[in-house]
Parts: sequence; C-alpha cells; structure tokens
Amino acid sequence: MNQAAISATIWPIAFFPLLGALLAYVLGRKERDWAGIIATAASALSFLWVVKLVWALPEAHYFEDQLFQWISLADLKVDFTFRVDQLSAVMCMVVTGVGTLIHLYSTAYMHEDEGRHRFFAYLNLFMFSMLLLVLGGNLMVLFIGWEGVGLCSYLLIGFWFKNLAYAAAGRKAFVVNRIGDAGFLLGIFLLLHLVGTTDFVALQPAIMSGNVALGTDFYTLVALCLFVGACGKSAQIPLFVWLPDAMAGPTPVSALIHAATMVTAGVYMLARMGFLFVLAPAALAVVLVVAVATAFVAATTALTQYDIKKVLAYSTVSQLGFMFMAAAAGAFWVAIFHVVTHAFFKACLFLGAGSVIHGCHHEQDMRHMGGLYKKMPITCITYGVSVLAIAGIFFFSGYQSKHAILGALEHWHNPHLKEWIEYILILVKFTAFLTAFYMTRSFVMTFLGEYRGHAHPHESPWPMTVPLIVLAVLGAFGGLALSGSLGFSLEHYLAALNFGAAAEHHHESIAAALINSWTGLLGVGLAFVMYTQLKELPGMFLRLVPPLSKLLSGKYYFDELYGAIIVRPLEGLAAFLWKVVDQGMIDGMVNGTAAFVDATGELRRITQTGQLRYYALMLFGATVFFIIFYYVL
Amino acid sequence: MAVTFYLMAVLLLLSAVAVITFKNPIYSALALVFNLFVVAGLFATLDAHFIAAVQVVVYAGAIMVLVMFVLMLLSAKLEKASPFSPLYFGAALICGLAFAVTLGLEFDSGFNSAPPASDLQGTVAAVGKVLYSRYVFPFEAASLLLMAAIAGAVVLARRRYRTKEL
Amino acid sequence: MNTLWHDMSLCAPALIMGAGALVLMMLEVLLRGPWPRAGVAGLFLIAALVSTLFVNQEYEVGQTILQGFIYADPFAAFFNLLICGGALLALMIGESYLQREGIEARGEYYALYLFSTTGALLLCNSAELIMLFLSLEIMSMALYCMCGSALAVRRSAEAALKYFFLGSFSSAFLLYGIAVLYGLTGTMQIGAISTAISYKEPILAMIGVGLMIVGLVFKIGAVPFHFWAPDVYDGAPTPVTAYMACVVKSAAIGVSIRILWVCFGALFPLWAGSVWTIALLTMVVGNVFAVKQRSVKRMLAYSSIAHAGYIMMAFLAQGGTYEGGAAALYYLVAYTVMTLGAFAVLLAVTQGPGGGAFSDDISKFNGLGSRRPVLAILMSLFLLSLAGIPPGMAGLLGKFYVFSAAIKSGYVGLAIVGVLSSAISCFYYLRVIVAMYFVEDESSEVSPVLAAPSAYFHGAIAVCAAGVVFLGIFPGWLYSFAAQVTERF
Amino acid sequence: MSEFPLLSSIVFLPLVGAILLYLFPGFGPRQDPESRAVRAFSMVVTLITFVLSLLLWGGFNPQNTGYQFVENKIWLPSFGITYHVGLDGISLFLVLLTTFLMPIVVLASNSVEKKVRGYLASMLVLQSAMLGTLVALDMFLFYIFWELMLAPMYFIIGVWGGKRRIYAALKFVLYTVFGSVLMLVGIFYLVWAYYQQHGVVTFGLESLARFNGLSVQEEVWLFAAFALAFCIKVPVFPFHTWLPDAHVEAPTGGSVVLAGVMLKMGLYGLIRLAYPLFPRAAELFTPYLAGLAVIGVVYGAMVAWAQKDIKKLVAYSSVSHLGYCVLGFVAFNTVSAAGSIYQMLNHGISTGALFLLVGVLYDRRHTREISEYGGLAARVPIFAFLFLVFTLSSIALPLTNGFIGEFLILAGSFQELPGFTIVAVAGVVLGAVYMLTLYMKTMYGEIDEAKNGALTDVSMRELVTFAPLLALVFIMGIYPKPFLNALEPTIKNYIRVVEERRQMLKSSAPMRTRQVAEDQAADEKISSVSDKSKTALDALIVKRSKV
Amino acid sequence: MVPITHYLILALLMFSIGVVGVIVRRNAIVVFMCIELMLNSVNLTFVAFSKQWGNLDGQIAVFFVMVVAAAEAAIGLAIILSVFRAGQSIETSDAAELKF
Repeated sequence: MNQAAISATIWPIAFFPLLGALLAYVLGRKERDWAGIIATAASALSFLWVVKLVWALPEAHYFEDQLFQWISLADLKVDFTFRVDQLSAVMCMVVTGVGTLIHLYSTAYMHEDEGRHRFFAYLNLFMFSMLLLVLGGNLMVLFIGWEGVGLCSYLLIGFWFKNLAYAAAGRKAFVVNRIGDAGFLLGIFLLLHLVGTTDFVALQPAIMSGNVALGTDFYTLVALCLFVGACGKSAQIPLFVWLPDAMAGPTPVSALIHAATMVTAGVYMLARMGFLFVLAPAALAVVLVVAVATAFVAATTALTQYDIKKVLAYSTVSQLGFMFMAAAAGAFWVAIFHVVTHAFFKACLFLGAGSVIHGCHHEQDMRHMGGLYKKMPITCITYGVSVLAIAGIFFFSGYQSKHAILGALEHWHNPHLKEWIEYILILVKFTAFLTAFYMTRSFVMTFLGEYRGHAHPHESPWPMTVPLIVLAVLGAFGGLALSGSLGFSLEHYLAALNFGAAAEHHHESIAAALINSWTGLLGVGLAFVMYTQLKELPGMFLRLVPPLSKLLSGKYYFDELYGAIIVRPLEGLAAFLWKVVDQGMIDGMVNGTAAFVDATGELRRITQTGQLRYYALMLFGATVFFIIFYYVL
Repeated sequence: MAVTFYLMAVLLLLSAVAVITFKNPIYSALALVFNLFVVAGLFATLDAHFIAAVQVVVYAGAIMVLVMFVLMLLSAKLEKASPFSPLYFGAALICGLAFAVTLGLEFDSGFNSAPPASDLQGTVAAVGKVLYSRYVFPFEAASLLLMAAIAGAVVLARRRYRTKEL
Repeated sequence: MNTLWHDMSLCAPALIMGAGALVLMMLEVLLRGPWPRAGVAGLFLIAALVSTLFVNQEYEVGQTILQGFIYADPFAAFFNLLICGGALLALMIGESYLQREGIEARGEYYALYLFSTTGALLLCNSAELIMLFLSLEIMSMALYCMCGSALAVRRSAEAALKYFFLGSFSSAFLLYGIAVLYGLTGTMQIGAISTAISYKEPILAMIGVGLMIVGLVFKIGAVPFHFWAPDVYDGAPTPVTAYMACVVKSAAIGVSIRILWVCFGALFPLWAGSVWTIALLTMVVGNVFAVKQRSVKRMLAYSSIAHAGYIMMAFLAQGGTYEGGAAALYYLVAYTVMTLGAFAVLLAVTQGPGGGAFSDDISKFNGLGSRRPVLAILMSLFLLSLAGIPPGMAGLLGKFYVFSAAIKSGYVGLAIVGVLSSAISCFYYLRVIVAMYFVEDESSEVSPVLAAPSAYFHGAIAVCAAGVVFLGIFPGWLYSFAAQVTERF
Repeated sequence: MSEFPLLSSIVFLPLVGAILLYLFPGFGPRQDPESRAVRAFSMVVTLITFVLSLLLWGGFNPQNTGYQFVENKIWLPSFGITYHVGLDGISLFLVLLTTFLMPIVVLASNSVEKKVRGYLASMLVLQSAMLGTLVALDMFLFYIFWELMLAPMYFIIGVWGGKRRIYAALKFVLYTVFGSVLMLVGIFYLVWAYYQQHGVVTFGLESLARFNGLSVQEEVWLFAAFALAFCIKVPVFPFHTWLPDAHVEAPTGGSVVLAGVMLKMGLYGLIRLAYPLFPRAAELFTPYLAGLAVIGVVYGAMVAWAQKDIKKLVAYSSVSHLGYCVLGFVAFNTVSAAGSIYQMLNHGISTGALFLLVGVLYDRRHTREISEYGGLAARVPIFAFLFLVFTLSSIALPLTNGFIGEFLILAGSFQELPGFTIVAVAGVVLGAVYMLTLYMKTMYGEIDEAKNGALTDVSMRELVTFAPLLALVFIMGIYPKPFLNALEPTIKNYIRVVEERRQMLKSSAPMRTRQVAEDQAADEKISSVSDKSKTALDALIVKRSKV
Repeated sequence: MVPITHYLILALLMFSIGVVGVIVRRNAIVVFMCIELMLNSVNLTFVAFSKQWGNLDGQIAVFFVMVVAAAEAAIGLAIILSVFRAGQSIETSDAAELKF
C-alpha cells in the first residue's frame, strides 16, 4: 500500500517493440524475412529489460519513470508516467515472455505469408500497446494502451483483409471494445470530476482514506463504468461476442492477444483499481454475476463447436469469467494468478492448435482431424499437458489457480449475493467440469482416433515446437511454482493487492488436492470415454434435447439477438435519419423555403399582367388606399 | 351667378361622363371639346379671363384638333372597341367613389367655404405681367418642354429609316 | 441684371445642357451624313459637369436663385454632379449599342437625352412646385420618346405607351397635390410651404402631400406604384433603361428627399407610416419578383425597384438624425455606378430588340467567364456589389449605412425585412454569376460578345468598376460629403 | 514588434498574391497560363504567409491574456469603424491552422485542371478573408471578412465542383447569407443601443463587450441572431444540410478549406462575439446549444453511417465532430473550451487529410461511391496506411491528436453538463462504427472492380502533401503541451471575464436609459411642429395610435 | 357668390371621372382624353384657389399646365401613332407583350 517510489528507466521496455514495429515494417518491405527476426529480437530485448528490472525490484517498492507531462490544463494534469510495481512486473513478465515465444513461433508460422512484415509490425505494435497498458502510471496511460491493443487486435484480426468476413470480424472487435471503452472513459471522467486525478499513486490514498466524501454510490458507479470497459476488453457478457469472431486472425495472434495477454487487460485493470472495487461491494456482486454467467455460457457453447479455434476461444471467454470471479471475490491476486497460468496453458493450446492447422494445411475443423498424435507428437503432448492444466487437474498449473478461485468464492463476504453464493459455487464447479470435458473432447477429436482429413499432416519446425514445449512446461509447473511451493508465492509478492480481504493459508495434502480436482478429473474422464469409446453418445445427448442443442450450437444466438435488437435497428435508424429526416424533413424544409420564394416570385404573373388599365387601376387603388388609410384615418 | 355655375357644373359632369362612356371615340372627343368649353366658362366665372381664353384657343382649338386628326387618321381600324369591362368598371367606380367622397368631405370641412372675397381679375395684362417678370424662368423652362416635345414627336412620328439589319 | 447673370451662372449646368439639346437639334438639320452625335452630346455633358464643379462653391445652404424658383444649395450641387456624371456614363455605355441598333442615326435622340437630363437637373433644383412639375415633365416627355425610339420594335413602342400614359396619369395626381397645397397655403414656394404647412389643417395637408408622394414615388418606381417599371425598363432600348434606372431614379429620389424633408419635414410623423409601408413593399416585392426572371434586363429592372426600397428606408431616418440623408445619397451613388456597370455588361453581351429574336435571356451569359474573363469579373463585381456581398463593398457599405440609419431611428423591423430581402436578392444576382462561370456554353449558337464596344464603353465601364472599388475602400469622403449636404436642410 | 504590421501583412499577403496572380505578366486572359508557374507562385505566397504566422507564434506571449500584435487605425470615422486587429491564444492557433493548411491545399491543386489561376486566386482571397475574420476586433471588420469568405468559396464550389455544383454553391451561399444578414441586424441593433446610451457610435469589440445597457430580453434576441449565423456556419444540427452538398460538390482543396477552417469560423464567432457580448443570454441558451450539439454528434454519426458516398460520409462526420467542439465550448470550462479549440485544430488536420485522401482516390477513379471501391489496401498500401492513420485520428485513438481534443472536451463538459456528455460519449462508439465501416468497405476485401486493380499508390507529391499532416497527428497527440500552454491563460482569462461580466450584469438592474432617450426624441419631433396645429396633430397622432 | 368648395368638389368629381375613364377605357386616344379631363379639373381647382387667395400664382400654374398638356398631346399622339404602326391597334389591351 504505502509503497515507495524508485526512479528507474522503464521506457525501453515499451520502446523496443515500438522501434521493432517501425523497423519491421520499413525493413520488412524490402526483405520480408527480416521482419520476423527484428520483431522477435525487439520482444526479447524488452523481455530482458523486464527481467532486469523485476530482478532489481525490492519489496514494497515500485519503479517509476516520469517521461513528460502529457496533458496539462487547469486542474487536469496527466503525466506520461511508467510504473513497475509487483503487479505490473508480473504482467510484464507474462506479456514479454509469452510474447517473445509467440514471436518466435510466428516466424515459422507466417513463413510463407506475403504480408508478414505487416504482421510483425502489428505484433510488435501490440506489444508496445500492451506494455503501455500494464506499465502506465495512471489510468490515462493505461487507456492509451487499452485503445492501442484494441487497434492492434483490429488490425491483426483483419490481417487477411482480402476476406471481408475477417475484416468485418476486426471491425466488430473494435466497435464492441469501443462500447466498453466508452464506459471506461465515463469512469475516468467521474474520477477526474470528483477526485481530480487518475494517477494510481494519488488515487489510491484519495479513495481509501475516505477523504473524498463521495459515498458508496459513487464508488459503485465508477466501478461499474470501469467494469463496462473491462467487459469489452475481456469479453464478458454482454460484450463477449467479438472474441469468437476474432479467431479470424492468424493463430499466433489468437494465442497472444486473444488468449494470453490482451483479453486479460480487463482483469489487470480491475486488480489495478482493486482499492476502488473493494469499496463497492454492489459492483463486485455485479462482476460476479456477469463472470459466472459468462463462464457458464461460454463453456456450454464450447461443447458443441467443431472449429478447434472456436473451442479455444469460448474456453478463453469462460476462463476469463473465472478470473473475474476471483476479482469479484476481492481476491485480486488470485485473478492475476489465473491470468498467468492461463497465459501459459492457453497460449500453448492456441499455438498447438496453430501447429495442427499449420500441419493440416489450414484445416480448422476437428471433424477432419484425428489421429494426429502419430504425425505430430510434440504438438500432441504439449496440447495434452495444457488440456490437463486447464481442466484443473492437480499438479498442473490450472489446478492451483482454479482452486484458489473456488477458495476465494467460498470466502465470499460481500453482503450482496451472500445467500446465493452456495448455488453459484455449484454452477462454477459445473462449469469447471464442463471445461475439462470440452477441452478433452477437442484433444480427443484432434489427436486420437483415425485421421479423417485429406491433407498430409506433418510436425512443425523447431521455432514452433520450442515455444510449445516451453509453454507446456510452464503450464505444467507454473502453478506450483507460483503458489509458494518453490519458495516464491505470488500471493505474497502481490500483497499490495490485498485490500483487507482475509488471506487464509491452508496447506493441503496431495490426496486432498487430487480430490479437490474431482471436477476436472470427471470431465476429462467422461469426455475421454465418450469420444473414444461411446462415440454415439454425444450425438444422442444432443438429439435428446433438440432445442438445447440448437441453442448451444447456435452459440445462444447472441449475434443474432444483437443483430435483431441493436445493429439492424440502428442501421435502419441511420437510413431513416438520412433519407427521411435529413433529406426529407430538414433539407426538405430548406428547399421548401427556396421553393416558397420561387413561388412568391411567380406571383408576378398575377400582378404584372402587362395591361395598362390594370396598372392604372392598381396605381389609383394604391393612391386611394394610402390617402384614406394613412392620411385621413 | 350661382345658377350659371350649377348649370355649368351639371353640363360639365355630364360631358365628362359622356367622354368616358361613348363607344365611339369621335363622340368622346366631341364631348371633351364641349367639356373644355364649359371649363373655360367656369374660369370666366372665377374672373380668370386670360386663362379662359387660352383654354378655348389652346385646348379646345389646338389640342382637340390634333386629337381629332389622329382619330380620323386611325379611324379605319377602330371597329372592335368594346369600352366597358365590368370588373375594371366596378373596381374603378369603387375606388373613384372612395376617392371623391373622402376628399370631398375633407375639402368641404377643411377649406374655407365662404365665397372668395378677393377681386382678383385674371386679365391678360395682369397675368402677363406676372408671367414675364416673376415667372420668366419657368416660362423659359416651358419653352424647353415644348422643344423637347417637338423633338420627341419628330423622333417618334418619323417613318423608320436606315435601320441596320442585324 | 447682375443678379440675373449671377443666378444664371449658378444655374449653368442646366443651361448648358439645355443649350446643348438645342444645338444638337440644329446640327441635325444642318449636317448631312454621319457625325459624332454622341461625342457632341458628351461634350455638353462634360461641360455641364465641369461647370457644376465651378459653380458648386457658390452654392449655399437654403439659397434660392432666379426669383426663388431654383435652389442653389449643396444638396442641389450634389445632385447636379450625380446627374451629370450618371448621364455621361450612361451615354458612354450606350453609344455603341445605339449606333448598332440604328437609333443613334436619329440625331434627335441625343437632343432628347440632353432635354431629359436638363429636366432631371431642374427637378432636383426646383424650389417651387410648378417649376418642379414643369421640370418633371421635361424630363419625362423626353424620356417617353427615348423609350419609344427603337421604332422598328413593338416592345419599344409598347414601353413608351405604358410609360407615357401611366406617367401622365401619375403626374395628374402630383399636380392635384400641388393644387391642394396651393389652396392650403396660397403659395407654391417650397420654403414658404414648409413654414406655412404646419399651421394648417393636417388632414388636408396630408392629402396634398400624399398626392404629391404618389407622383414622385411613381417616378422612383416604388411598390405599389411600380407596375410600369418592369415593363418599361424591359421594353425600352437598353441604354435608355440604364439611363432611367440611374439618372431618372436619382433625380426622383433627390426631389423626393427634398420635398419630404424640407417641404413636409414638420409633418414627418404623419407621412412616416406610408413611406414605411412603401419602402417595405418595395424591398420585398422587388426582390421576390426578380427571383425567377430569366431575362437579365427585367431582372435588373426588378432589382432597381428593390434598391429604391432600400433608399426609401433612409427617408425615414431623417426623423432623428442626418444619417438617413447621407446614407441615401451614398447609396444612390453606389447604386448608380454598380447598376450602370451591370447594364454596361448587359449591353455588351445581349442583342438589342432590333435584332429580331429578343435575347437578353440569362443563357446569353453562359460561359462568359471563359469567353470574356475581364467582362465577367467586372460583372461579378457589380452583381456582388448589388447583392452586398464582399468584395462588392460599395453595395455592402451602402446597405450598411442605410440599415444603420434606419435602426438608429428605431425602424428595426424595417431593417430586418430589408436584410432578409437582400438575402433573397443574392439568389438572383448569383444566378448570373452561375451562368457566367459555372455553366459552359453548350450551344454553339450563343453569339460571342457583340460588336466590339467602343472606347467610350470601355472608359465608362472602367469608371464604374473603379467607382465600385473606390467607394468600397474609401467610403468616408463621399459619406461625409453626403452628410454635409443633407445635414442642414 | 508593433512597428511592423505583422498581422496585417499576414492577412493581406494572400490577397495581394491573388491580385498579382491575376496580373501576372505573360499570360493571355483567355488561355490558361502555364499552370506550373502559377502553382509555384501561389505556393510561395502561402508558404511565406505560413512562415510569417510562425513568427506570430514565436512572438506570442502566452502569459499576456489580452490581444497581441494589435493594430488599430481609424477607417470610417463617422461610424466609429476602425481597422482593429489583434490576436489572442484562441485565434492564434486558428490562424496557424489556416496558414498551415493553405500550402497543402495549393499542393493538392494539381487535380484541378481548368482555370488553375482562378482557382488559386480564389483560394488566396479566401485565405485572406479567413485570416481577417480571425483577427478582426471590430464588429464591422469582422462582418466584412466574414462575408468575404463567401464569394471565393462560392466560385470554388461553383466553377471547379462536381455535377450538382450550382445547387450546392447556391445553397451554401444563400444559407450562409441568410444567417449572416440576421447577424448584421444584430450588430446594428447593438451599436445603436450603445449609441443611445453612450452617445458614441462604435463597432469596436472591446467597447461593445463592456456595454451594459441591454435588457435580458434584448440579449436573448441578439444572441439568437448571432448564434443562428454561427450555428449555420458550424454547422449545428439542424442547420447542417448545406454542408454535405457543399462538400460533395466542392473540389478537394475546397473541401479541405471548408472543413479545415471555414466551419471553425462559426464556433469562433460564437466564442469571439456571441458569448462575451451577451453573457446572460449565453447562459440561458447553453442547454439548447448543448442539446443541439449532442444531437449533432449522434445524428451526424448515424447519418454518416448510412452514407454511400465517401465525401458525404466525411462531411457528416464533420457535423458530428463539430458537435463535440460546440459542446466543449458551451460547457464553458477551461478544460472543455481548450479541448474545443484543440479539437477544431484536430478536425482541420484529420478531416482535411481525409478529404485530401478522397481527392486522391477521386483523381484516379472519378467516383466517390463507396461501393465502387474495395480491397484497395492490397493495391495501394501506403494510401491504405495514410487512410488508416487519419481514420484513427478521426475516431480519436489515443496518441493521435483527435484523442486529446475529444478527451478534453468530454472530461471538461462532464463537469458542467454530465447528461449531455454521456450522450456525446455514444458518439465515440458510433464514430468508430462509421469510419471503420468506410475503411473496411474501401480498403478491405477482394478487388472486385477491374479499374481498382490498376490504381497507383500515392505519388511523391501527394506524399509530401500528407507528410506534415501525418506528423501533426502524432505530434499533437503525443505532445500537446506547447499548444495547451499557449491556450490556457487566454481561455482562463476569457472565461473569467465572461463570467464576471455575467455576474455584473445580473446584479445590476437593467438599464432603461434608452427608453427615456426614445421618448425624448419623439417629443422633439412633435415639438418641432408648431403649437397652433399641435392640437390637431396630437389628436391625429392619438387617433392613429389607437388604430 | 358660389362657395369655393363647390368649385373644388366639382373639380374633384371631374377628376374622379377622368380617373375612372383612364381605368375603364382601352382606346388609347380616349384614355388620353381622360387624362386631359383630369388635368382640366386640376386647372379648375387652381383657378378656384387663385381666386380665393387673391394671387395669380394659380392662374399662372394653369397656364403652364396647358403648356404641358400641349406637349403631352404632341408626344402622346406620336406614341399612339407609333404603337399603331407597330401593332395596327390602339387598344391598350393589345399592347401587353411586356409582362411578368
């Protein structure tokens, strides 16, 4: 809380990728292959710098790098400040570390693409934005990164822009994110209006000390505004619809942006602003409801998907829901913990999927895969490890974080939803079971059984497999390593995020842990059995309840619903405003005035008859009128 | 004296109405000549002898002869004249009545209604003296007017000639 | 005798002009074959103009000459200058056109021209109502004939007919008004009337005033006494139209100002309402009726009606301040140069009525911007000035003076109407600019600019353009001059 | 500094340039002269003007909140009209924007093929008029320059415009004239009222801004007259329909100037005249103006979304953007007002650039239909990149200039008018919708039109045109401090002065001296009529007044 | 003696008749004659006032009006002639080519 600032040079962390982006684009135009090398190097440099800083970061301190005053006007002062504290250190490590691996992976994956200089430039630009986001010393710098990652996401989703559907997916991502950003902006305005700053250093004491006589309602309002932003970025209901479509981008992009880093920005922001959220229990209750709903909806949707990337996308949405659950419970470190582990295993999963897609010549439908364990052993093993991790099987990293989430929920002490928390927990556990189930399903359909496609799958080259292995290792052991078993406790490290929530430490035996991972085991086992032995069963289930199956394979019809109640009405309204209101009414009135003057001008056809005696009559009439009306009367 | 005036007044108005109602312009012109003579008589009742004489000579003589001349010149093509149009007539009558009644009432109440007391005699000598002394400049201007009229009449009445064909 | 000579020397402009007319008539008889009629007429106009400059110094406020028939005051001096100058310019722009149309060949035309100008001069200077009536008739009689001088053309004759009958008709009203005023005051001297009239029965006085206003406003061409104007302007040969729109209108306005302010100044509250109405109607009707005109000449006719409305607005301003007079005079000068300029371009571009198919349609201006860029630019300048849009500063300042004078005297509503109607006016002025620049001439039959205009023409249009520019940039001297002129009526 | 009339030279240099351009020797009046020389000459003129205006910035003292570089000469003494010009922080940047954009416009004039000389001369005259409007401190002078902007723009649209150029040009002029003549009446009334009270005729802005003889009622009417003129120019919904037509038909340079500078004149007028002169009425009108502004933001965005013509879309986006500017200003708070001015600059840059980009496309394909394009990104990558950057600037992505302006406006307005601001935030989303839709439909997808396959990327000349704009997008987005520093004191002072004046006027009883003066004048008129007939006259007047 | 107002009213009536004539008649020569009627009634008014005021100004005015009338006759008839030449008609309603 009362951390002391240490001045340090932070800007190179963000600067390397920015420079890398420029160089990759400019030099890559000449020689495409340089782009990947430059970008990877930039990312790696950045990672090294992060490591250097984090290594040197003392406890209860943070690094600060004041670059320049960005906006300074009257009371509004926004500095361009970087800040590395424990939270951002963790995030930076993830972003640059996983980022570097994915860069490396991409050099092979994108090997044949014509536009890879653009790709790497965008990728590095994304790194830059993401680093701005996590390094920002105030909400404004965070917001720069926030919008920046949105932009890069847009660019990368629409990377293969010749396919208009892909481009539309990018646009959708950006616009939906923008809706969230609008909420975020309103939150910032509220803070600026009532507290006068967005600087974390100043904000936290101002909020927590209660100096601001604003009351809970204000906190709730701000928290909800910010959460709207988080919903957009982190794909929570109702703004999650863009993420499945975002799979249009190249797979490394999905891994980096739409799994490991960008989508977790919402969670990061909540953690960053945790001091505010804990003062707004009502908002936290909302967060919980949204998170649980999202997790459940996404998990059920994932059950019926056949596109391997879609499965992973829904899984990501679902896992993000888990992170928000932790945040809702006030256990922000847990949320970050899950962010980290999720980054490991989900990146690995995506990269694995990418490897499969690469190996199968851009086949994404799992129904045309199968039996790949023979052709792609490394991919298969790393993918399997990650499935176990995400399923929350003990020992693998997912278990640690997910267990911590459930623990945090069990200690729900928010007055709101207190009586419902039991039922919510059941739902959450069911969702965890589903997670294990559909992930296993995807594994089985992809790697086991007989090959059902027509391509000639082959194992990927080393730049792709090495990151897979590294990430699989991290996914396997990372959880354990961070939970204090190896002398490093993330909880302890992120103590600053503990805003009064009681932290309970309970060491559990391996047996207990295995029992605790029953949901995952059940899911894995059931799916394994169903998809290897009883292949008829899934279809039967779905046929039993046709509406449900329709609902699930239709992804709950969110897109259709939004289309029907928001997008199309708005489009219709736009057309109406243009055609009817603008051209018809407003311009009609303008032109009508002109027409009226014209018509009045035509009066001359009545008055200027050309008849002499008529003129004489008018002259005399006017004379009589004037004399009688003005002079005599 | 008064009887003469009222007699002349009636004749005057009758002849004026005749001018505007006769279908044949020749009759109108003759009525106007008569009217002008009556006006000359009225001038005489007001002791404006010189003016009365000029009225007869210039108006009834010169001007009306000119009018008759033109009428005769153009008479061949005057057949289709149909003098009255009810709409114009109605409107003109209403306006004319309004004009006459309004101004008449105001004149009646506003101007001194007593008969003129002055013994002003508009003899040739008296008028001439004023005309050629005090009014010499307007008199010259009047000559300019007549010159302009002559020039104008020449311009207009001359047959067209030497028009360049474009 | 000395006084007579002195008085006559003060009256020199009118005398020179009248003499010029007589000389021209005689020369027409004496000389055979072509001779520079316009040049001679122009010489007399120049002589009159120069004499104006000489005698103006001796013009003093309230001074009358020639036994009280003629004013020799600064106001008269101003109008002498304006009328002589305007007539000279109108002569110069019309010269080549008249020659082309064969009107010039009748030498009497220029005699009439000088007669009319003499009448206009005397009209503005007359200090007595019979003198006023006579000079008005001199001006008008000559003008009637000028309107009808394009003998081969029916329109010209028709214009003359309408102008003559309506003019005589309205003169009869004017004369009746004079008679009433004479009956009321026993005099026809303007100065005497002005002192006597306020002691008289106001309704009778106003009947006389009203009848006189009818006659004068008719000459100005203000609504609702304007009906003749579009037809006559349209039918008359274009140089005559230009002359009418500027010189005759100036003279009529000058005499109206003098009559209303000097003669009937005391009755201002009584006649203000009617003038207010007339000004309002004139601005609105003039502008609105011009909107749909395809004939540029007729459009300019309506436009000149509208401008009369603006000037009449200034009549009202005398009530409180002298600004009204200064504004009206400034506007009149600006209006003269810009209207003459516009007519000059019209003359250069369109065929006369003698040329068979009548052709002052706006399409004649199509593509003028590329055919004759200088002419088109000048026309734009004149039109923008008429519309009151910069860079047409002369017109804008004129409107500005007039509106501010009206507002200062409390006629805000009138000023608003004036401003709105001037917004309407932009529409039809801009249409000509549209034709000149925005429309390419598609039809090959569009004739190029007709017969090369003479040096006179070029000189006149240059003077007009220079006038518009000069008045726009340095309005101060004219305004203060105008203010001096009207200050001490 | 006061020795050399720097401001006047900046204002009139383009005008002189235009005249010289026309008098340029060696060119026949009929045929178009060697266009390269004409372009070069105009370029030099605009560049010199720009450099001179940079001197202004150099010599500008931000701490001095009064007018600087003041020149005050008597012009029409009898009317108290002066040639009075000066510069403060608000006008400084708009002047700079104008002088900055003009060389770019000249550079972009290559697409003009006919009558190049006339085109450039019009542009130069227009520049003088705009600069004059920005620095005028005399109401009459302001009005002259204000109206002078019309004619050249009219020609630019009318001569060098598209198919419906005549309709558009006339609509533009008539619409604007309609507004400005009402303003003219307002000016006269104000001057007259001042004269009634002080006996002095003056058009000086500084004197009139200290005038306190108006009743609230009068203020309301006058403010309405001024505001209408300015709202038409901005244009504020629902007075905007001339704008799309004008933009669509105008040539590229015309659109750039129109959007870049001329639209700002409306808001500038509101700032310079309407608010200081009528502070109480301004306060009363604030909700209505803010409401219209916000409607404009959302409405402009919605209608832009429905457009099928690129230029029309950008034009409607201007309506939306200027809605922000108006909102920011009427919120009347240092942050939002500064944001409003900053946003005006941004809009000039980004929308100007977008129009230039549309012009680039139009030069090549001679159509502006969105459906005619598609998939261009593959064919013209640099163009696509530029388009993207300016699109992003337009939708206010952080680190571009647009963000700073929009953020300041919204953050500032939120403190004063939270309800309106929340609605305006919706524009943030809608802006992304229509701009990205445009970008997607034109740049992305397959190239389906054969002609688009042969498009050439931006030329070097075009690149040079865009480079300064591109640089400014980022400079103003990343380091706005020099701009804001120069703005802040002026705006703070401006707001303080207006607020103080408002308080002062509210506390003092409305002056009624003028009424008295009126009565006296009427008395004098009557007394001049002599006593004898006075009774008759009086009776008549009384009788008349009953009617 | 007859009161002066009677002359005035008589003249007024005659003037009105002349006006009505101008309006209702279409024959140009008759219209011209109606204008002469109007002028004559004004003359009558002048002379009546002259008598009342005891000065000759009114009568002089009448003299000048007669001059004007003469000039009008010359020009008016010339115009009528030229109209007749152009259109073979002296109906004023036929001379209506110029309108609107």
